[in-house]
Amino acid sequence: MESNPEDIRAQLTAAGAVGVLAVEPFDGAAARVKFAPESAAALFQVFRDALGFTHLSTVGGIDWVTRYEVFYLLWSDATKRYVILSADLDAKTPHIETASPTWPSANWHEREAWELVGIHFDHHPDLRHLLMPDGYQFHPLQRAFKLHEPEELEVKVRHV
Amino acid sequence: MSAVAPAAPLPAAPKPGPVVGPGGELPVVTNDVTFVEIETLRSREFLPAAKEALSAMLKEQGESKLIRPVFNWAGRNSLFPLHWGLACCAIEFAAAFGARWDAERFGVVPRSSPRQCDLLIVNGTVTWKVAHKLIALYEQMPEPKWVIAMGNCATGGGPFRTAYSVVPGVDKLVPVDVYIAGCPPRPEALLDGILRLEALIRERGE
Amino acid sequence: MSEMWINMGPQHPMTHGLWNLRVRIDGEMILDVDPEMGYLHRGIEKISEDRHYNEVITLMDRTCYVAGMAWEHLYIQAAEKALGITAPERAEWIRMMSEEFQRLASHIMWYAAFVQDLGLMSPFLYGMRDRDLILDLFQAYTGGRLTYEYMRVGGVRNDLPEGFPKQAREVLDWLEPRLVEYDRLCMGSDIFRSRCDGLGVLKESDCVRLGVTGPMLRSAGSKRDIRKDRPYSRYSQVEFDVATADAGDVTGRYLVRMEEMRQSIRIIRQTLDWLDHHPGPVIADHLPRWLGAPYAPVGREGYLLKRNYPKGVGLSAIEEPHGEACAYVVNEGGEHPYRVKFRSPVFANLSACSHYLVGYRVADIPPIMGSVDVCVGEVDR
Amino acid sequence: MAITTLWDVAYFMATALLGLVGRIIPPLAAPLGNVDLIWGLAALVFGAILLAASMINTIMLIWFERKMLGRFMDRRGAMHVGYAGLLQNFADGLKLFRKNTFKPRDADGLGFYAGPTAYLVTSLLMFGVLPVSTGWSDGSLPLSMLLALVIFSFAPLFIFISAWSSNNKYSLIGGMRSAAQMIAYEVPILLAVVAVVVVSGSFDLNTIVNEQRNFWFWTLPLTLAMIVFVTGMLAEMERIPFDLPEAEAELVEGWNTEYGGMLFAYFMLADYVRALAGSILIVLLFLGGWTLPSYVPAALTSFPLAGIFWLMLKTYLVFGVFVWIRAALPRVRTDQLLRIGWMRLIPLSLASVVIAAAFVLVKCVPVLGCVPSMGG
Amino acid sequence: MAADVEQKGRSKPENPFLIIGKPLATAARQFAKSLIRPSTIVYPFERLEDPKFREEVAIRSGRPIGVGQVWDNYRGVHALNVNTCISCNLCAFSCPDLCIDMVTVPGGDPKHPKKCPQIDYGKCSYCGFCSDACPEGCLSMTTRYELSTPKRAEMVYSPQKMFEIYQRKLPMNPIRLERPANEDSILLDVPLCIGCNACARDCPTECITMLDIPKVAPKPGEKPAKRIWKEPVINDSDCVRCGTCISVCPKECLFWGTHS
Repeated sequence: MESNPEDIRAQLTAAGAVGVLAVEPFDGAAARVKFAPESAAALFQVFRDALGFTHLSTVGGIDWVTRYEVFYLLWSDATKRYVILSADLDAKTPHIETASPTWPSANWHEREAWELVGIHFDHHPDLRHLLMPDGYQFHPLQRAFKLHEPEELEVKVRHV
Repeated sequence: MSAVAPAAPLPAAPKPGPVVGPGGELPVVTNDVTFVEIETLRSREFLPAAKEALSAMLKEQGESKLIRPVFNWAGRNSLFPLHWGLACCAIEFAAAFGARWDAERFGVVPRSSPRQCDLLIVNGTVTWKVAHKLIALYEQMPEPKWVIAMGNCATGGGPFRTAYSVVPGVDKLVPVDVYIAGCPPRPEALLDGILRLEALIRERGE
Repeated sequence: MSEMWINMGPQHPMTHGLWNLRVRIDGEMILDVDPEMGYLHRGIEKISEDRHYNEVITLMDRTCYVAGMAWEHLYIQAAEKALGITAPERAEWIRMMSEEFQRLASHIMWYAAFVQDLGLMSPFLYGMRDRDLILDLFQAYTGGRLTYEYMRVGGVRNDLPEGFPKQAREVLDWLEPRLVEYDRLCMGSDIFRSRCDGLGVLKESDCVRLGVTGPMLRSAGSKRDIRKDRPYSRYSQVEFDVATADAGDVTGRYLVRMEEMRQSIRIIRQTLDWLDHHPGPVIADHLPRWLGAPYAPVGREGYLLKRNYPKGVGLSAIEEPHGEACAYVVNEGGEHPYRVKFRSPVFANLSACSHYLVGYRVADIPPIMGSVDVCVGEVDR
Repeated sequence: MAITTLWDVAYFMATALLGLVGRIIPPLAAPLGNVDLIWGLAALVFGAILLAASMINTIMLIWFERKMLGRFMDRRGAMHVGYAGLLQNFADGLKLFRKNTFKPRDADGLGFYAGPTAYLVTSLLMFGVLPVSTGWSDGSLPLSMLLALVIFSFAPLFIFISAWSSNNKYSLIGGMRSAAQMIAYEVPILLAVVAVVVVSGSFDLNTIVNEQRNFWFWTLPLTLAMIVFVTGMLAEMERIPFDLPEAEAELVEGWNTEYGGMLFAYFMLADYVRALAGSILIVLLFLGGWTLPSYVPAALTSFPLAGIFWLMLKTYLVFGVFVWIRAALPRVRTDQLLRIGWMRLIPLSLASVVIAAAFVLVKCVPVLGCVPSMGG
Repeated sequence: MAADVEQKGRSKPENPFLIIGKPLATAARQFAKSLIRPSTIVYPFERLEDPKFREEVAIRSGRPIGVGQVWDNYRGVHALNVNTCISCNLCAFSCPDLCIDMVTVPGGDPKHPKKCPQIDYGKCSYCGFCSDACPEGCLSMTTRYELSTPKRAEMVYSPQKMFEIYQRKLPMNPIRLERPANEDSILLDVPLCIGCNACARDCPTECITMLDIPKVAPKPGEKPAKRIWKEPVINDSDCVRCGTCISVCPKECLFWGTHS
């Protein structure tokens, strides 16, 4: 339960992880690990194999307007704690290596993050729409996408 | 227009004009009129014929003062709703068929096939993705048929009406006979709505 | 007969919600499955960004409509962490009791739907009947049957009404023999056993790999339960056992859920005892204005931004009736949360469905998917 | 002339009708007095009465099931349409009659319409064969039991035809399951019936019933056969736990998924006609039909319509057992169903034949003072 | 610690002849029980909100039917006492679904028309935030839930309609939220205030008074400030914290805070 970034940092160093930018304390998790998106694939392996975070809870994205953030929530059965991985992505073409070879459960989470936030996951096995219909062109969870009250709207049914 | 066409500047700005997915599942936006394209295999064939047959039958019945009330009585006392759960209201819909409220008392028995139903109870949020399926189901039901919009999402989108994916009211897609307010309505409120529909059928003499 | 694809959904008695399972079959054998989600995608995460912190609660009840209390609890914990607020002790215990009641109600709902899929009609009605009693209790202290809007940032809306513990104990006394009855109806008959044994098997290693949590994971032998492993609320102060099974099949999931119901009753009895002897406030003393309703609105939109309010990020995880649920709330100092992200357990459990469906028969789909306990509201959000 | 049988009623009505016509149009009086003509008209009247009676009985059976199932499920069932919901099923039927009947575009026209019609008609034929009381049907059919079983086994053919012609995948799977299931369960049913034939020595249902006056003795050698027969009948009627062809959870409504309106009403009606006929068959073969054991007071069997009363009472009790099973048991799977049919029921039915034969050989075990008169 | 349910649950049925006996016996027992009185509520004639009926049924059937003795908590249709409504807007502000419109009702003076909430039940999610926020207790939720109508427009309840419901004296939701002990107050950013009187004019409870403040002589070299030399003083005990003054303040000089 207690945040313990030193332990994570020590373990990462021992495992020879590259691309770790910062290990911050985080309430409710062992640490929040900031990493460079280029070294994602290798780091995922380190976290799963060396640190024992075998379970990927979720993948999410945040639109910070000037940049995107992608975060991964991991859980370790052995030490019973969470850790958050987080990477800042470029605002123009946000993309990062997929985590689904490491954690197969990332498949659907990444599909969701791609379709709602607009973060592209490279080498994803099946990156297609999950929640919205095929061909939907917007990414609703981006800040620029605003909701508004529906006005009177006429719907016509057209048979094809 | 709801959020299907946000005015927001986006990195990959969509071209104006119809937005059609491969399955034709997206609402098409042109000049504030939303088309829902549906691909119904059977409905197109039988629908005109069905309407014709029904009107002929009703006309015939209209001449007979004896038969028409009998059929009206039968029709309103044996409403088979479609066994279809959309969202939260579906749980209360199920509870209404549970032991405590037992909607079967009124002859209301859910059937799984739309062919055997008279009543479409829209019990939950209708999204644009499911809109054309809803219309197809409605069209697969034989005449005469009725629609109850159960709960606020079906009535007017409810708390989700501002969302980009939600149809703000199922009356945009199919004609609604009775609205039931509630979020979700109690099972009693659903029964009340069904009784209201029965009264309505008697009133209209359908 | 040659192979064919059939669509099970979005209107199909098996789905228990709004999704489509596309199945490729050869005769009665399943060769491939392709779930199609999103028919109930209501943009809850997006709408939350336009709402005050307390107003998000109304969405939480509707996210998972069979486990509203659990989702309220999940969100409230994350929001409290993000805002730096702590709830009083009594409120925490009431929350814990509510969550366990919700688990009980959700599992009974699961039982009712699951046995109905197997063709057993009467347990469905028994289940709905007994669940209504729990909903009555909810109604007695929250005012709602499914949508409670009970928890608030910094506590809960109101204290338990007078006479509530007595009624709650009456209901628990009524439910305990009912659970035995449920077991007699299902495990007592050989037909049920032959329908469920050895179906939909998912081994523990596969569960972990595929992100499957909750009763599905525990039925495969794992003991992971957030309530034990990472105790939140006051779960460290109550006694209960984690139910596990070995086979990881439909029967195992059935047994785990039935045992969890008994454990829930055990926890509720302990919380009721605690609540009897510890009166106190149920909501924090001083709450900031930007929470929104019901503590008055904040006035003009956006005016808070020019003042310095604390920022923060809140992460919470609970053991929802379906599995591990997480919430991630980003507070950027405005009156609305900047980003809300939820982890739905059924989302992950369903994403693995090709692993536990392929190779079985068409007739096995209802029991297997029934044992997953699909709640589409939280999958699509 | 004392009117004691249905034939008498029909003959009386035919005579009266023709007499009336003869009275109105005197020149026709002589040709209308022809006995053959009266008998022919009497046969028509007989059929009409039988049809009406069986239909009303079937609808009451549905009501009975709904109410009883309701009590099993701790609820009330239909209760607001008519007194205690007695008119509910009539309302359902009328409504379905009014509903628009249609054919899906890609369905096969002939099969789509002919399937349900033939299904209903063949099911109704059962009532022409089953005797309901002494003299209440033509007792001159020496092989009436075989005929009844033959008519009963027409059903899978028509179900499969209508399922195939609906052009729906669920219907097709349901139809195939139905065919497989019914064929699998024909065999144990026939073997169980062989046991009955061995004991009674006759294929005539009237004789079989009359043999059962020694009621208690009858049940002893045939207990096993009865269990097999009832299980097989459950499968033939497609009721839980063997209602796989209509398994709601996986195959929306099974083979009648595409049917609505009156054609769907045909299916529903035919299902319950078969349930009624099957229950009557069980009563006739194993439970004494319209007779009571010989040691009960004569007053119980001597009031008017006593035979039909006892028969229907027993029938509804047997059907009540089916409802009880439906309330308490889940559905089995196709392979399990076939395994039960081929690997459990057939050996059991063979055993029942052997047991029955052994009893016939031993022949003279007096039970409760009854001396069996076996061998016909 | 972990309760392995595998061993307990998976044992084979003891008697092979009774493989279907247990469920049949259970169903039969339920049948016998419900022959006397099934747990069904014959809805239009028996209602759960009737406590007498609840007791009677519970005693007859021997099981807790409708246990919620505090059934009045149910959040149904609103009742509005138009007479005590102070038009503070709090209900409309606190509505998460934006289904409350403030509409003019007769009875106010022409300068300050009286506005009362009008609720669209096609949007309302029955969360009760509005009645919790209502400072006067004039908007509360009743136990009435039957709201089916064939017309969508009939689902918009005007203040008059809700007043009719109020006059019917239906059971009201008895749990009232207590206002927190030390609430935030409305504070004034004095240098920004121009003394325009907007807050005092629009305050629904009239708890704001404009007090004269001594004129400050302009510093040498500066023009005299264009300022009406009054500033609002808020009576905290009368204030209902509706935030109207904050909304109308043209200079954004009022804000939430504590006096300390």
